[in-house]
Amino acid sequence: QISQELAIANATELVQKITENCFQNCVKNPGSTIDAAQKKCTEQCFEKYMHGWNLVSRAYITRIQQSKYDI
Amino acid sequence: QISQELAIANATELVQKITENCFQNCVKNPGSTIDAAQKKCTEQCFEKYMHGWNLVSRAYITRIQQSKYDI
Amino acid sequence: QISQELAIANATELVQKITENCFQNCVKNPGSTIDAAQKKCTEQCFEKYMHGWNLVSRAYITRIQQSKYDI
Amino acid sequence: KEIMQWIDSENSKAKVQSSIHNFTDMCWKKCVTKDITSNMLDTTESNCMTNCLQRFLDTNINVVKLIQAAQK
Amino acid sequence: KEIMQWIDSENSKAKVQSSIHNFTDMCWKKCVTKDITSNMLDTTESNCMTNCLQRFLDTNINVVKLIQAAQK
Amino acid sequence: KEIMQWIDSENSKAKVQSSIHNFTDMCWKKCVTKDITSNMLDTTESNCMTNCLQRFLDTNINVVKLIQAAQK
Repeated sequence: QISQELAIANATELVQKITENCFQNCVKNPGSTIDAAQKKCTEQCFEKYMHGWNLVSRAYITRIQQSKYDI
Repeated sequence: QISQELAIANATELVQKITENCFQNCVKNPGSTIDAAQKKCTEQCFEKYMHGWNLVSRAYITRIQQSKYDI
Repeated sequence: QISQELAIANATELVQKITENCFQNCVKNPGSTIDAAQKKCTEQCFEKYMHGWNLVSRAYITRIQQSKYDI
Repeated sequence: KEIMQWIDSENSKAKVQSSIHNFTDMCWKKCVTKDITSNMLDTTESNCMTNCLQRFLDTNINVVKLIQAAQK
Repeated sequence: KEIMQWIDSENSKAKVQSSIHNFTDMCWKKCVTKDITSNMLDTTESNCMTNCLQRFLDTNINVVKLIQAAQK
Repeated sequence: KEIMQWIDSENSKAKVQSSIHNFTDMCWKKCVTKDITSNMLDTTESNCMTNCLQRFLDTNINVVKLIQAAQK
């Protein structure tokens, strides 16, 4: 059950970070709706952020395993 | 008693956010005292922030109630 | 034992803040290694930050003791 | 059982309050960028605060949908 | 009872330490904006750090007074 | 005893996950500064993300060494 809570916490944190960063990147002047360009930007930003998160995850885990380095 | 703690936590958090933001807005170059202009700015900033906090509170609570949307 | 945990928490927090700030101050464009200039900058930044932390600690503790002011 | 419901409701009140503080802080930094010379938000600032909150919540909903689609 | 006092005192030590970390971080970002070329704060930076802390605490006191006045 | 090990391992998994979120967030802010026009990181951004993480960890190790040396 803890593992499941961990997975949920992880997804929640990811949603929060993506929302915060992509809102800053894509909705610089918030208007009365999300327009088509902002929506497209958010979708691209979402995939791009996931890409970055995967890069960082793999590199960090590799580094921990190689060096038993623990931050 | 929890409700009371909640109210205190809420006031404490509000004081902290207002202090941080109004310090950044009003005391750009901290000197050996708070001068009259900085004090006036802080008072205006305080009311202005409360105004913004009220706007956000009402809009967020309305939206939660309309859509049962839970962030 | 709590006091010891407090000391460890304090050192951990200090390492984290120094790492974050000195990384931003000294490694503006991260490359494939930390070069000599970035290493020297980090060492200077470390001592400088400790200096600032000492200044703030002493001033804050003096102020608490004088005024029984508790943030 | 009643006490558990009451605790749940207190917890969700605390979460809502905490979200309101974070949203206000974020939208303040986005919308109040001029020197402060009045104790009220002007029309531009006040529209910006409301739109900032609403579009942030829209973005949050979009991101949740995108992550759910990605997990399938 | 003594153990409770001791726990209280440990808790308030932890709070003071945590505040010191946050104040140092905030004032560092405000005061150390040039490239780092020395292992000491220069006079301008060091005055700025101290004034930043003191004026932040002054602002905090002012805000507490304003919120207390507003609640009446 | 086994349950304690399992809890420890869950806790360290949570710490690693939380660090990954913070590193990604920090490096994103450092490396993705242009307007977003593609769903992939370009080569510059992607190298920047990896180097940002690695040099941050290097800096962390250096700072730990410096604080250990200072405590002697």
